[in-house]
Amino acid sequence: MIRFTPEQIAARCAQDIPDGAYVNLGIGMPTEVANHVPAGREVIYHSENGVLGFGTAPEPGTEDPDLINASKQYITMQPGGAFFHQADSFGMMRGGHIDISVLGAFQIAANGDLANWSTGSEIYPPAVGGAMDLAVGAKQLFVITRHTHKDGTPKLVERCSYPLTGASVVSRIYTDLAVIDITDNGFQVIEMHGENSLDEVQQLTGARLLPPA
Amino acid sequence: MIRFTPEQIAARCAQDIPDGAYVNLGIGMPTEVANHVPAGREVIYHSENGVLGFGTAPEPGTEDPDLINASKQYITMQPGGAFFHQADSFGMMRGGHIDISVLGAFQIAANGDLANWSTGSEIYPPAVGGAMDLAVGAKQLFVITRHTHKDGTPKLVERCSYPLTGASVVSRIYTDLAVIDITDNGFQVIEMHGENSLDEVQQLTGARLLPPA
Amino acid sequence: MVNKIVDSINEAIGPISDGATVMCGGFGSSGIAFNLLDALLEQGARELTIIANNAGVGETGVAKLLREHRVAKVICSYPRSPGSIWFERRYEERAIDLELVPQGTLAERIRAAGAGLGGFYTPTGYGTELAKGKRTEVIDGVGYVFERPLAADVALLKASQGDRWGNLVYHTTARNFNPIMATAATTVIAEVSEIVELGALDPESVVTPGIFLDRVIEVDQVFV
Amino acid sequence: MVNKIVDSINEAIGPISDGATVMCGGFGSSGIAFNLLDALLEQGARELTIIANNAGVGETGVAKLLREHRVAKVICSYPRSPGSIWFERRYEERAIDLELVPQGTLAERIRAAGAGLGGFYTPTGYGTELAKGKRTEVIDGVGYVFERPLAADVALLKASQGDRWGNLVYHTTARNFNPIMATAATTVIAEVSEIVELGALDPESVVTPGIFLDRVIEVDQVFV
Repeated sequence: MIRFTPEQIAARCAQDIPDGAYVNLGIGMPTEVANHVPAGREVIYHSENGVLGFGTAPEPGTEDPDLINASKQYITMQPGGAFFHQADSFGMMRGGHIDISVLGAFQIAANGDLANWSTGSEIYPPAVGGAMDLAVGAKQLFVITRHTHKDGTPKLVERCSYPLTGASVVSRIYTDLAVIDITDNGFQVIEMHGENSLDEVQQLTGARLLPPA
Repeated sequence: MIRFTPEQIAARCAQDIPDGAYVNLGIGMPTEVANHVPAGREVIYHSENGVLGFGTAPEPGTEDPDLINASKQYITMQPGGAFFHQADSFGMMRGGHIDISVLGAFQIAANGDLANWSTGSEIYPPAVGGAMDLAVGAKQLFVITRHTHKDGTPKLVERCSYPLTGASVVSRIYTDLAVIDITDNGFQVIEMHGENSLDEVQQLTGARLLPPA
Repeated sequence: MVNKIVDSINEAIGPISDGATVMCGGFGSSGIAFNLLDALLEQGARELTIIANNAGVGETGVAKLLREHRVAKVICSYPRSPGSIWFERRYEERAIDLELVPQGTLAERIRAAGAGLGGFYTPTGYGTELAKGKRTEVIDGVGYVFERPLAADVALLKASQGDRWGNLVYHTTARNFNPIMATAATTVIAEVSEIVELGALDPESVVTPGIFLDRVIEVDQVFV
Repeated sequence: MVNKIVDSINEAIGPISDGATVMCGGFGSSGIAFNLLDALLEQGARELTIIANNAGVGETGVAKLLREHRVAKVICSYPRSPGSIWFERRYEERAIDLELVPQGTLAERIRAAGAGLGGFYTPTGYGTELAKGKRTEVIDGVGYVFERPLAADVALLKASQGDRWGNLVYHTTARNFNPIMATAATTVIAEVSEIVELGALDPESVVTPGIFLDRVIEVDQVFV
């Protein structure tokens, strides 16, 4: 089977970020999406800690120690950027002003439920951060993830067993095997990478896949 | 009887504005209070339309047409002032950050109820503006008013007959006849102007006055 | 490329349907987008619901819309001002509906719509006529009124400077309702006295980030 | 004369009681008042409730308070970070209570306290574990969780510049929770890297008006 690398998944997702979009990229693999947006598109990035219009990582030695993104990485500003406080920042999310939020996932259910903040562990202290606000607020929520857990169990499932981040929130899923939309009828395959067949992908999926049109 | 002029009422009220107070002065007679605050006290004025730390009226010809107070009069800024939007401005009020609000009144009840926004007229369109927010939010609400309506009927009453601005909100009343606190026991006279007697003032008052201590 | 700057006032006002809800920035005569309001009059939409602090004075802005029978309803805190003759006339004629909202509640309802909240409890107006028919609740001994978010189809803003991303700064108390209305309408249009290059506005001082804006137009400011 | 500037860090932190609730500005390592947190440690108050986005990393700030057994409860959105060893240890020991709040809800609850609201409905967390035991309501087809305001006894802020009235500006993303916490505590204390003359800050650009501040102190900024 064709399995996209994380970079390839991010690059595929980046194709769907249109010119002029306001985009929030979650911690981890989603951050990689910014490196693959096609040339000529002007995308304005939002980070939950109160910034719009940030740019690439600073040259080593030029970091502003106060200026970071949600992943606590140093960033730079683009001309046209703006700072604001945390209540205004989350108002932007919840108020539907962010066009696209890209998040990772533990599980995605066929009805668009997302689980990505807690494995339900009793030992490990929980942390939610902005995940639930991001899940609920953006006009479109893209998930980028490997199709299965490391042990091969499906991440795309009929119903999430992990605690939910948000109910019926996901729009589209980019995995290492396929691009899949959430529809009223469940998981709708949009495209499969390389020569992957529906049967192959279906076997690694915990709920029914509708074939591409 | 000794009857204070509006200017004298405002001057008496101004004595009780302490150094360093954050003060919102309502439209009309309350605005006059600023002209009588004793020298040496630094008072920071708030106006509902999004400004703290404004100063006196501008010299004619130097007006900034955008820079006005709640009464729509041109103002100037003091060093240290700040602008903010209407939601933040009313957050300051409701959140209890304004030390003193000074308002006019149609009626004040012995339990601190205030009526100052509507006479209940069916003909005249109503307008409330910031009156209800000012009534509810400031740490102390001072009312400055003539003791009676022009026809001699009391403004200080057992229960307001006009529509309320706020329930149990008034702290102290400055009238042309006396200074009166709202207490758990009702109207408590703090001082009477000149040689006014309790009996004389009581006759012009619609609820029982407790004598000064 | 993101470019929210438009060249003509008619392009700025764009299509506005009959029956639309329109937020108008301003307090007194400060911070009102008079050019956009004139363009709205010319554009011709009728049966408008106007959300604003005041309801227009003289023959300007919202007063002109009222005079020309374009307004079905006004949602505001202080419609009656010296010179609000067209509001008063249409009100007396019962030609318009009025929803009177305490000013802080008006501001907070607009902010709530922009921030995606479902409603909030405010102490303002509790125990008064303006709370009649509304859900109330006593929480920890304080009485509150439940208020719902207030959104609009269009917001007409006045700012001092703007750039092609739609970032805005305001001048003194002309800020007033403009930044919160910027967050609460489907289409947000600002008239500015100056368009500046992207990057000319200090990111620390931008009051309205461009994310909220749809169109920006440079105009000669009008003061009345 | 209004003068909120104090000269010593001990005077700045002032008296803080055992059992006090303390808001700490910051996100990640940006915008944290490390000097004030050190002073709080030295001051000695115990059984503190800490309200912050994170729960400290390494041996700095809130982590030090946790290490020295000064903290009874943490209210935050993201306590677990690389290096949050003292939080994790105290959590595993069940020596502290944790109230986990989605970050936007945390911010909004703080703002609601500062703005005098009795609570609000947010869509965030609806249908999740973090809404368990909370009042929920479906309004116009959207599910919301009812959230209450969150206030504190003390707020410890970091800003870049301040004046004697307590006006503050921040530097880049060090702004984060600081301006909203400024509105929501009984006593509000800011460390700044520079005290400036009254009037030096542009009134258009002041982020936290001095009305919210009690004490301001100039410090050497600490970055970790």
